[in-house]
Amino acid sequence: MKRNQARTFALLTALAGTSLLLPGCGEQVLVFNPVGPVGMIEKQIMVLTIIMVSIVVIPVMILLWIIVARYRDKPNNRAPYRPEWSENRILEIIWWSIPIIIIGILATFTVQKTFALVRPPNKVVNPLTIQVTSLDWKWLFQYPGQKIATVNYCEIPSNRPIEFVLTSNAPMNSFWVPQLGGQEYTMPGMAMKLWLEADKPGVYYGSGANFSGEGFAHMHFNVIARPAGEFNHWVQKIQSTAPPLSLQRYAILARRTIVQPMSFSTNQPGLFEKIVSQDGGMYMRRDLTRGKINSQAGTD
Amino acid sequence: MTSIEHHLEEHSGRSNGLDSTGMDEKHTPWNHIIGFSISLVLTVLALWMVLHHIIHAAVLFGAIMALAILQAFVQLYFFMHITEHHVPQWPFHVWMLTLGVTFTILFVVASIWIMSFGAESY
Amino acid sequence: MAMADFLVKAPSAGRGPIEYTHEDDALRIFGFWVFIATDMVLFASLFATYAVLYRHVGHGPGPLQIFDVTGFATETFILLTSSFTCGLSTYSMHRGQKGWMMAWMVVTILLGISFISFELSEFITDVAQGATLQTSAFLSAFFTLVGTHGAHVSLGIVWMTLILIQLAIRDLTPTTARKAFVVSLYWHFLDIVWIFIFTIVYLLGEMS
Amino acid sequence: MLHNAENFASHFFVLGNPMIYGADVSILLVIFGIVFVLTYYKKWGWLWREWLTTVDHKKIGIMYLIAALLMLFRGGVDAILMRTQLIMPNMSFLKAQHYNEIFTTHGTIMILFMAMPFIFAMMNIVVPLQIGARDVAFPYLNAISFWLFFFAAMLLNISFVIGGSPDAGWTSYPPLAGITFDKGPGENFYLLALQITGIGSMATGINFFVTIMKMRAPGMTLMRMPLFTWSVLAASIIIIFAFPVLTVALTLLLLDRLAGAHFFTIFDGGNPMMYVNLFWMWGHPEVYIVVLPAFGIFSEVVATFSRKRTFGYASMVASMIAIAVISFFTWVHHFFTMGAGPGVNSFFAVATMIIAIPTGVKVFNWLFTMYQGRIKMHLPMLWAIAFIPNFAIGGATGVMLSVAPADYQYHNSYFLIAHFHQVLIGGTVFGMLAGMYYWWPKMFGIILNERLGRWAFWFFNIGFYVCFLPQYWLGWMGMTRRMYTYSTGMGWSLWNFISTIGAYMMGIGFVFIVIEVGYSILYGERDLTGDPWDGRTLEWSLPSPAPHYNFARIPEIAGRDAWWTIKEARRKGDPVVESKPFKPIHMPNDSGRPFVLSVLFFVFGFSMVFTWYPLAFVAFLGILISLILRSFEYHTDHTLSVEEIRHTEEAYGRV
Repeated sequence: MKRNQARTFALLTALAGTSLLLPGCGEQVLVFNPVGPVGMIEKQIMVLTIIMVSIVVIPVMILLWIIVARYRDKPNNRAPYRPEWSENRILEIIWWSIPIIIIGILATFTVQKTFALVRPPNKVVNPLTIQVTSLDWKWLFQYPGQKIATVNYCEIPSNRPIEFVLTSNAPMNSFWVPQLGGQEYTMPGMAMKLWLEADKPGVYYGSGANFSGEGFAHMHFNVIARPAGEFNHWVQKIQSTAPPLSLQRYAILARRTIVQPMSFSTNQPGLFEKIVSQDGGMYMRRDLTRGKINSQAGTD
Repeated sequence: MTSIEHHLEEHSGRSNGLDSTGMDEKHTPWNHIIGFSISLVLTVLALWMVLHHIIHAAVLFGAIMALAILQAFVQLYFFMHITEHHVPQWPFHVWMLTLGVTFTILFVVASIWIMSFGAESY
Repeated sequence: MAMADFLVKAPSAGRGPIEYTHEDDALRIFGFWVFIATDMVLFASLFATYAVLYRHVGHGPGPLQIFDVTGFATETFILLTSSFTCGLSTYSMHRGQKGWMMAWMVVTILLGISFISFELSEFITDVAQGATLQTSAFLSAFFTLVGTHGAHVSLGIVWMTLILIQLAIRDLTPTTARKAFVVSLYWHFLDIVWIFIFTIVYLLGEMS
Repeated sequence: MLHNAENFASHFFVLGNPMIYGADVSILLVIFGIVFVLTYYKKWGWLWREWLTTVDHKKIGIMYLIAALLMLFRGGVDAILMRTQLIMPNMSFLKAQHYNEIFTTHGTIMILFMAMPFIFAMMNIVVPLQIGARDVAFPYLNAISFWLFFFAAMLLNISFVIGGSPDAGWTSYPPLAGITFDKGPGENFYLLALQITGIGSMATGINFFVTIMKMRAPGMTLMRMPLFTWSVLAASIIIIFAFPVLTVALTLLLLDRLAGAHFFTIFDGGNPMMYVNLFWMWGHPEVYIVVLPAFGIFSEVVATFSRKRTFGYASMVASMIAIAVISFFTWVHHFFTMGAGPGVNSFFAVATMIIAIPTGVKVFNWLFTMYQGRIKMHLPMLWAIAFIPNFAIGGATGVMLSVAPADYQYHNSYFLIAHFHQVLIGGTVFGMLAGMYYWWPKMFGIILNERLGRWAFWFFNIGFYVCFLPQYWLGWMGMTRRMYTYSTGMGWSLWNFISTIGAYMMGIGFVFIVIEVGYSILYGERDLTGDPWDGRTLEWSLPSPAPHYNFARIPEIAGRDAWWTIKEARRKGDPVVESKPFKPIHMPNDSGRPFVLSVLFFVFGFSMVFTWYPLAFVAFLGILISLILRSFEYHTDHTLSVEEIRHTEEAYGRV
C-alpha cells in the first residue's frame, strides 16, 4: 500500500517534470513561435533558462525519488541509518557552487540581452514609428509618418524595425504582441519605446496585458505584417478611403466603450504628444523630440 | 530565566537605581552640551553654505547631505547613547538601525533611479 | 560558534541605568528601538516619494516660492534645542533628580509646541497663497512628508505630557523612568528626521 | 426624502445580484446561528473571558488559525467561482465587474488575510514553546495585533455585501484604483482594511524579533535555535522593514482618493508608477515573509520524520538571512516592463537570480536531511515531501521569470499566475498545512485523522498540478491574467477546462480537511504523551496542550535539538533530574482593551470608507483614549504561586 503511494508519487513528479520540459511545439504556443528578431532573442534566452534550471530541477526530482524510496521507515530496511550525520563540507560546496555558476551564466546573458533589446533590432533598414495609445477599452495606433490612424488593429511592413511609442489615456495597460516580442506598459503621462520587427508576413495576435477595468478582456487586436509594397498600398488605400480622425471623433473614442477595428485617413498632428503631456505629465528626461526625429526619419 | 533576568539579578540588591549614574559621572552634562553645540554649528554651516551658494550645486548637495548624516550621528551618539554597551539590547538595536539605514538609502536612491525613466543613454 | 556565544552573552557587568531595572522594561526599550527602525523606513518611503515628485510642480508654485528661510531656520533651531533639553531631562533622571527631570521635560514640551505652531503657521500661509495638498504632486509630497513629521511631534507632545503626569503621580520608579526614556528616544529620533527634512526639503528647495 | 433613502440604500447595500443576496442571507444565518448557540449554551462569558480578552500566545495562535482557515475558505470559493467562469470560452456565469471584484478579493484575502494569519498562527503557537519562553515579549500588543487583523479582515469581507468589493486587482494600481476611474467605496475598503491589518503585522514583527532575540532559555545561543524559530526571526526582520512601506503606499493612495492629493493621479504631476514602485518595495519582501516560515516548518518536519539531525544547519541559517536581506533588492522584477531602462532591469534581474542560490541550497539540505534517515510518512511529512518537487518547479519558473528579456513575454500572463501559485500554494500553503498537522496535537491534544488527511492530501496535491501546470502552457499561448472571458480559436479552451477540473479537485481536498478536523475532534486519537512524533525541539517536552505558563521550570539548553538531546540522554540511562524547585511566575493580565481598541479601528475604517468624517473622528478619539488609559495602567501582570504551579503540573502528571 505504502509502496504504491510512493510509486504514484514518483510517477506524478516525473509527469510534472516532463510536461514542463516539452519542447515549445504547436503553433498556438505563441511565445515559442516568434516571427521576428526580438521574439527570437527572447525565445532563445527562455530556452537557455529552461535548460539551465533543469540542471538543478531534474537531479532534485531524481534524488527525492531515490531517497524517499530507499530510506522509508519500514521493517527490514537495510539502508544505512546515521541520525547524527549532519555536516559534509564537500557536498555543501558542491551545491553552493553549482547554482552560483548557473546564475552567473544566466546573469551574463540577461544583462547582455536586456541592453540589446532597447536598441533597434535592425540598424540597416529605416525604422517605422507607430504611436500607440491605450484607451478604455481599445487601442489607437497613429502613424505619424503616414498620417493615418487605426483602432484595434495595426498593419506593419515586414522586415522593417518598428518603433512603437506607447502611452495611455486611461488606466495603464501593457502592449503585447507575443509572436513579435515581449510587452511594455502603456502609461498616462509617459511615452515608452518598444522595438519590434516581423520577419514574415502574417496576422499576429496582440493584447492588452495589464488589467485596466471592465472591458479589459476585450482589448485584443491583430498586427498584420505585409511585404513593404503591400503595406504602402494599404497606407494609400486608407489615406484615400477612410474617414479623417477629428478631435471630436477622438473624444468619442476615448469614452469607455468596446469598438470594432476602425481606420482613419488622417491622424491629428500633435495629438499623441498632447495626450502624453496633458495635465502636467511627461516628467521623463527623454522627451518627445527624439520620438519626433525618429518619426520623421521613418517617413517614406 | 532569560539573559536579561540573569543580568539584572546580579544587581538585584539595588531597589530603585537612583544611585546609578551610568556614564554621567560628572555634574555638568558636558556630553549633551558638546552634542548640542556641534549640532548648532553643523546646521548653521549647512544653512550658510546654501544661502551663499559657495560651491557648485552638485558638490553643495553632497556637502549638505554629509553634514546632515554627521548631525544624525551626533544625535545618536550624544543624546541617544547608541554606543552604550551596558544595555540589554546591545548590539541588536545597532544592527537594526544599520539595516534600517541601508534600506533607507536603498529605497530613496533606487526609487530615484527607477523613476527616472529612460534617463540612461542607449 | 564563538560568535554565536558572544551574541547571547548577558550585557557586561556594571550597574545598569534605572530604566533597565525590570526585564519587562528592558524588553520595551529594545522593542522601541526596533520601532524606531520601522519608523525610519516609513520616513524613507516618504522621502523617496518626495525625491521622485519634487520637480512635479504642475501648475502650482515650486519650492522657492513657498519656502521661507527664517521660518524653517527657526523651526530647526527650536527642534534642535528641544532635543538638547530632552537629553538634559534624561540626564537628570539618571542622577535621580526628579524635579530637574520634569522641568526639562516641560521645557521640551513648550519648545515642541512652539515648533508645531511655527509649522502650522507656515502651512497656513502656504494654503492662503493657494499652495495646498491638492495643487500639485510636489505639494502633496511636501505636505505629507513634513506633515507626517509634524504629526509625530504632536503625538510626542501629548505622550510626554502624559508621562509628566504619571511622574507627578507615581514618582520616579523604574517603570516611569522607562516610559520617560522611551519618549526621549522618540524625541531625538524625530530630531534626526527633521535634520533630513531640513536638508532634503528646505535646503535643496533653496538650491533649486 | 424617500428617494434619498433609496439612493443611499442602493449604494450602501449591494443590490441586484442574486449571489450577493445569497451571501446576505447566509451571513445573517451564520450570525444568528452563532448568537443562538452562544446564548443557548450560556457561553458568552466563556467566550469573553477565555478568548476575546486573552493575551496567551497559544490561544491567540489558535484564533489566527481559525481565522486563516475561514479566509482560506472564502478565498477558495472566489477561486472556484473564477475557474468556473473560465471553464469554457464565452461563459456568462459571471459578469466582468463581478469577476474583477472576485479576483481582487481572492488575491487580497489569500495574501493578507490567509497567508499572513496562517504564519502568525504558527509563529504564535510555536515560537515561545520552542525557545523556552513563557510568552512573547509583548503579550498585550500581541492581542492587539490579532484583533486588528481580525477586524481588518471583517472590514474587507463586509465590502462584499455593503458598498461593493474592490475591483482593481489585489495590487490596486492607480490610476485604475484612483478616484477618477473608481468612484465606489470598494477601493476604500481595500486601502483601510490593509492599513489596519498592516499596523497589526508590523507590531507582530517587532514582537517576535524582540521575543526571539531576548527571551530564549539560558544556553540557547542563536546557533542552537530551532530552524523554525530562525525562519520566524528572518521573517520578522522582513516585516519590520517592509510593512512601513506598505503603510505609506496605502496612505498616499488614500490621500489621493479622499483628500484630492496628486501622488498617483494622472493630473498635476502625479505619477502612478511611484505607487507601483512603493507597492512592490513591500510586495516582494512580503512573498518571503510568507514563505520563510514555511521553510522553517519543512526543516522541522523533515528532521523529525526522518529521525535525523538537520543537514547543513549553518547553511540553512545563512541562506535564510541572505534571502531576508536580498529580498529587499529585487522588487523591480514585478515591473520590468515599465521601461525603467536596461540598467535598472539588469540590476534587479541579477539580484533576483541571486536569491535562487540560497533557496536551491535549502532544497538540497532538506534532501540530505532525509538521506540516511528513517522516513516516517505521517501527514506533515507527506506535505513536506510534496513540497519539494513543487518548489523545485516553482523556483525554476521563478528563475525563468527573473530573466528580464524573457519576462517581457511572461509578464502578466498565465505563466506568471502559475508560477506564483506554485510557490505560494506549494510553499506557503503546503508548509502551513504541514505545520498545522504537525502542531495540531500540541494545540489541541488531538492527532488529526490520518486516513482522511491522506484523501485531502492526494486530492489537493494532484488537483494542484492539474490546475496550475496547464496555466504555464496558457501563458506561453498568450493568455493574460485577469481576463473574465476568452474566445475560441486561440487554443486555450482545453487547457482552461483541465485547469478548472484541478481547481475543483483542490476544493474537494479542502472539504476533506474540514471533515477530517470535525471527525478528529469527535473521535480523534488523544495525545497523552505530549510528544506524539518523537520530536526534537522543546515544544515536545511539554504536555499537550501546554499549560498557560508553558514551562513550569525554564529549561537549560545544552545543544541543538534540545529535547532530542534530553531524550537521548534518558535512553542511555542518564536521567536528567529536574530538581530545581518551582518559582513563582509572572504572567500578563488578560485585557478586553485590545478587542475594544480594534472595534474602534473597525468603526474608524468603516466610517472612512464612506467618508463619514464625524464618526471617524469619534472613533479616532476613542482609539486615543484607550491608548491613554493603557498608559495609566500599572498593574498589568499577576503572579502564579508555587502552589498553583504544582497543582497544575500534578494534574498533568508531571511532578
